[in-house]
Amino acid sequence: MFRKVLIANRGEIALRVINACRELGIRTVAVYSEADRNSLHVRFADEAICIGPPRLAESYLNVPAVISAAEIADVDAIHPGYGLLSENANFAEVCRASNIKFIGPPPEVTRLMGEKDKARQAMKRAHVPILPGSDGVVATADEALGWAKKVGYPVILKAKAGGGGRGMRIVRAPEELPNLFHAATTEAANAFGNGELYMEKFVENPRHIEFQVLADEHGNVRTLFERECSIQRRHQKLIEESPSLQVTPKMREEISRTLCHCLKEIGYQNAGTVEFLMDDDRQLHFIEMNTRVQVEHPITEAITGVDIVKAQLLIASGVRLDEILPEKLEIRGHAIECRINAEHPVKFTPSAGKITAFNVPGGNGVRVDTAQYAEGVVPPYYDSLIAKLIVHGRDRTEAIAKMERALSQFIVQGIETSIPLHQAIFQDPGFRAGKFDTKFMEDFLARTS
Amino acid sequence: MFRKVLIANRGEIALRVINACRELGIRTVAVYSEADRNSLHVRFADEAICIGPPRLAESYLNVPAVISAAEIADVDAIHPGYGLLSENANFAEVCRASNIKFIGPPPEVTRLMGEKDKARQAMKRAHVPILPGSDGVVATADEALGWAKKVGYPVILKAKAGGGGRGMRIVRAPEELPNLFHAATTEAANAFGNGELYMEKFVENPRHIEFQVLADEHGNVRTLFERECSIQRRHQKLIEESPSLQVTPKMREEISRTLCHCLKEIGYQNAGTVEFLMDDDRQLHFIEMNTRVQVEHPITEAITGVDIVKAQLLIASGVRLDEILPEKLEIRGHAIECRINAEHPVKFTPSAGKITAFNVPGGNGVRVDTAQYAEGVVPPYYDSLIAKLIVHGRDRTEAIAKMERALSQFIVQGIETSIPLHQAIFQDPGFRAGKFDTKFMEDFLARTS
Amino acid sequence: MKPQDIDDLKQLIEFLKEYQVAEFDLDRGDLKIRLKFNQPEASSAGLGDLARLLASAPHQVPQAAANHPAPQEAPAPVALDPNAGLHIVKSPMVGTFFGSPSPGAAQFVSAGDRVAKGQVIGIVEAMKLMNEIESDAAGEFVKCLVSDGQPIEYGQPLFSLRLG
Amino acid sequence: MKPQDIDDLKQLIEFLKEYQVAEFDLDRGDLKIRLKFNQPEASSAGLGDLARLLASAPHQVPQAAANHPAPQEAPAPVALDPNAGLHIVKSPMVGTFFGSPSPGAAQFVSAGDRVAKGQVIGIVEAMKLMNEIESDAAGEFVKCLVSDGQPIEYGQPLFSLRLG
Repeated sequence: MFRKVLIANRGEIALRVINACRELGIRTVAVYSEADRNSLHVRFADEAICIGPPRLAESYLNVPAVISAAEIADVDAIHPGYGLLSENANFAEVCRASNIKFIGPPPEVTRLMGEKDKARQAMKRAHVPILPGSDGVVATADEALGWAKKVGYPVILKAKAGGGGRGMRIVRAPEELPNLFHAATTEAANAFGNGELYMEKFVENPRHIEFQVLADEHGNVRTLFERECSIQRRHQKLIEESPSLQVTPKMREEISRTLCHCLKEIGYQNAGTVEFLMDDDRQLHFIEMNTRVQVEHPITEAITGVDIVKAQLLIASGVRLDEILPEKLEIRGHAIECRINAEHPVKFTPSAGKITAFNVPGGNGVRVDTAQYAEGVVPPYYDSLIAKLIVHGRDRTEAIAKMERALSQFIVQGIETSIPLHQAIFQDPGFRAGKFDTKFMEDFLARTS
Repeated sequence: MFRKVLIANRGEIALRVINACRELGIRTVAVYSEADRNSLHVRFADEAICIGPPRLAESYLNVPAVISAAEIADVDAIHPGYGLLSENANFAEVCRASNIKFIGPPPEVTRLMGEKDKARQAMKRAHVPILPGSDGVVATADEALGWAKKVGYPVILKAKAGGGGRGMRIVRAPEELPNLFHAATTEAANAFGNGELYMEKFVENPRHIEFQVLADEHGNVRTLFERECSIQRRHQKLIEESPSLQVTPKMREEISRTLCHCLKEIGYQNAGTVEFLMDDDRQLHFIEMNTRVQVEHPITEAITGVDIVKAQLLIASGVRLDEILPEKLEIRGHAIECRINAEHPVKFTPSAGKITAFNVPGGNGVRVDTAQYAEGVVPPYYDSLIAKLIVHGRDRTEAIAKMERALSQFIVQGIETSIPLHQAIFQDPGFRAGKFDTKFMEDFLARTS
Repeated sequence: MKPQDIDDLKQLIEFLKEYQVAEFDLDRGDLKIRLKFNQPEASSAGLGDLARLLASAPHQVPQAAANHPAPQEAPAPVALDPNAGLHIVKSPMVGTFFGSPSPGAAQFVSAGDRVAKGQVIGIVEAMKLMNEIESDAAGEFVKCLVSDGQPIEYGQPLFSLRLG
Repeated sequence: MKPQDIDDLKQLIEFLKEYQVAEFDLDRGDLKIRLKFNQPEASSAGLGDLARLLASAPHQVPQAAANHPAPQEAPAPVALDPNAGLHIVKSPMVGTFFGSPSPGAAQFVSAGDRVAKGQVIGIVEAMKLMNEIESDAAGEFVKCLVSDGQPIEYGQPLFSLRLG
């Protein structure tokens, strides 16, 4: 097992990793920007190193600064958390060159999954269901017209290097295609420095369902079932739950088997999440893979009893999956997570500032992951997620009741938070009945505004 | 199910019951003394009624005030929590007379269990193992000498109406007996208004092990396994865990079967805890039964997945046990609780006052039950328990690591707490190895002071 | 002092303010400066919001049963308090209030009545017992603050008197 | 007071503020200065202890690797700060400090040397690259605050200069 690990992240996920390390007896090194000097991840790490000024590019995204910190602290490994450097294959390569274990898949795999068209082809070869679409990159608008005819409208053009909705265009008719193709390629080139596009069949209002996987460094892969993440606004998830009401045991079993086979082929290692769209016919279609721990991993921890971050650390130190997971994994009860963001609950404007009062709910079946506290400051430079509220009940009804109870006891003063929005969503009959897809938030906001 | 429940308690257990009610859709009524006006149990109840000044006898122990509050709030039921009126059979009778359901066993059963000598005889008849001792009350010192000869020294004299260590005397030789008999009877008479004594064989440094039971109102009884509560100071438990390292599956099974049979005979209803001493030969001996929810119930909730307070509410509303519990109960992992008291960690003097900083630990497998908050006040009138920190790990080793991590992140400023004491206990090799009995704290304090 | 001195001083004070200096003394030859800034209330603004939130939370009077009149709101903040300057008799117990000895009977007291200390001015029913509420002071009865049949809690204001 | 005096005073206060001085008295010849900063703690008595606790938590410098000398403590409280009144050059990056161009070579600068703005006065090694640290001011070199081979973090004080 590692002796000392550097956590190249901030906020709740940095604290989450610190906790896992401490519970495994691993010494922890936090890095922080000047804006985070008084953060709990700094306070609760064994050591802490300031790596730069507040701006992300000069601190948390500053590879030389992070690596230097790792070197002066003499760590064995770096845990990247999510976001920031976690899916940066170059960073993983620098770690390797510096003889520091990067806790995640090898850079080659991260890179493959980062090139969305190639990931799609890899999944297709392994018989993971994918949406009809182009075989790899579509070079010209003319070529795109050919593919679109074959696939059938509507189609969606996506950036090969994509993410976050940029470089994407939905095309509903051939005459729209040339202009949209050029718009997408230009946007992709600006956003990612790579204008290459590929094409997929466009699914109207799908559900977003993802599978959690764990793979060791000895060729063993297991899935920890799925998460339902359709409650999102502009590709930002707000509420996640597990299991999904839409996934039958048979689907779960089949997708899991296919994924395990596929990821073994690819040489996947460590934790990862395979994202699918579910269409109206309840068919799942692969869209992309996230090669790191997911924000919403605690709901899977709740229903499986597996500590995913500890599993990451154990896997990266060479432990075999059968020593980490019980022989038989079962789904126990139902878990839901609300992402508590520092933002206006209606206008969605970020709300940085000092937290003047902070009461976190507790009690049976309630988990809070946060690095915030009364008198803490939410800096304006970073992600607005300030806490994750996770509940675990014997079934979805109990989990919903628990979440409503917990939300009402989660008091944050001094800044605006998304708590009132979450409370409103939990009142929605459609949400309560489990009848929703990725269009839910748009409709909900239109109805309630 | 009840429509509205009054919670005749304060602090963390009041909030615990409020949470269970809210999650079951039951309206809640808090009662409070003037000292608790700004307490979270008042804030988070649907309604709240001030029932008197700070002194316990004039507020929380004031039966007419509590019943009046229940009447004006028009509740269906009263949950008494633990302590206070929870084992007061007269209160349960007044509830019955007022047509308010008392959430607990019938007053006759509470009264039987309150008369320790009778409870002992009832258990004996049902073949629950008890310590050798007198058949009921010992009227005179002479009679006591006769019993002591039969039982064998050392013996212990206990108050029939006893509790909290008062009216107890250990007798190691016949010549000591007459004086100790008179001291005990006088103390018992002063403390409980009843000087009657009974006698038991005295076990040197036993372990304290207790079984959680649930009984419905249709004659069904189940046990939820045991808790190990030997880490105590002057009969005050400090740390509890479940399962006990000392209880084998066979013992667990046998004691459970006998208890279920016995409590069915007695007509027990609702939640209860049967306390045993374990001697050096690992034999369990019944000592007494607590006829209410226990402070340390959350560790049982953690390893069984059963919500004990919800079970209490469901049972009291007439639901059958097989609708509340899964068919097969299993022990999952290991849970430990630390009672965080507002007291000096070395001198044990109570520490009332204003809490100036309050950071509760969170994350995977950590539960905090508390009604305290930053800027909250610990009044000098009541019990010093301000929070319960419960951890749940896959095994005892993980639970210990988790507790150490969580204790280090539990920050309370403004008052003294037992957190440093807990941290020191968790460093103790004997504790870590599970090698301890009820003398542990005495030895530990002697060693460390 | 020359304009330049004043300017300098202004600049100095601005500077001191910016740096949140509370007090400042300077004594040099014939120049003495002593300066002390107001303690801004703002410095503690926003602290301890939770405690204040709780302290100011609306007092949740129990929902009246079907046959009870709707409960009154908790007393308004002091500035608007119509009872300002009056003596308030509070309830010594939880229960249901009655202003007359029996249904239909005359009220124990009416506005303008002289009330003696110890005089019965109301009843609180608790557990079927009628508990007489005595005035804890002598004076002119101004107003009953609760209505007949209203559930009341310990310490709840019942009557206002003008002392004397 | 001369402009120079004001400037001096400002610099003093800036300095005091930076070092969180609460009160300050000076009595030197004919000059007496007494100064007291706003204590945010005092006005809000006891509030926000956690934030303060964090702000005042000892700065955890990384444990040096085996071949590194023990890291220095974070700067001592102001009252004892030997750097009072001096200009501090801080590290622009994380890495390992060296005071000479190569092992065994002479130090870039020694106490008493005149240092020009932009002059190289040390090296921070980061990811095997030697990054020259230039002085961001001109003045007299007083002291190097870190030792050779010491791990340093962003913003860590490296040198003190007497400006001018």
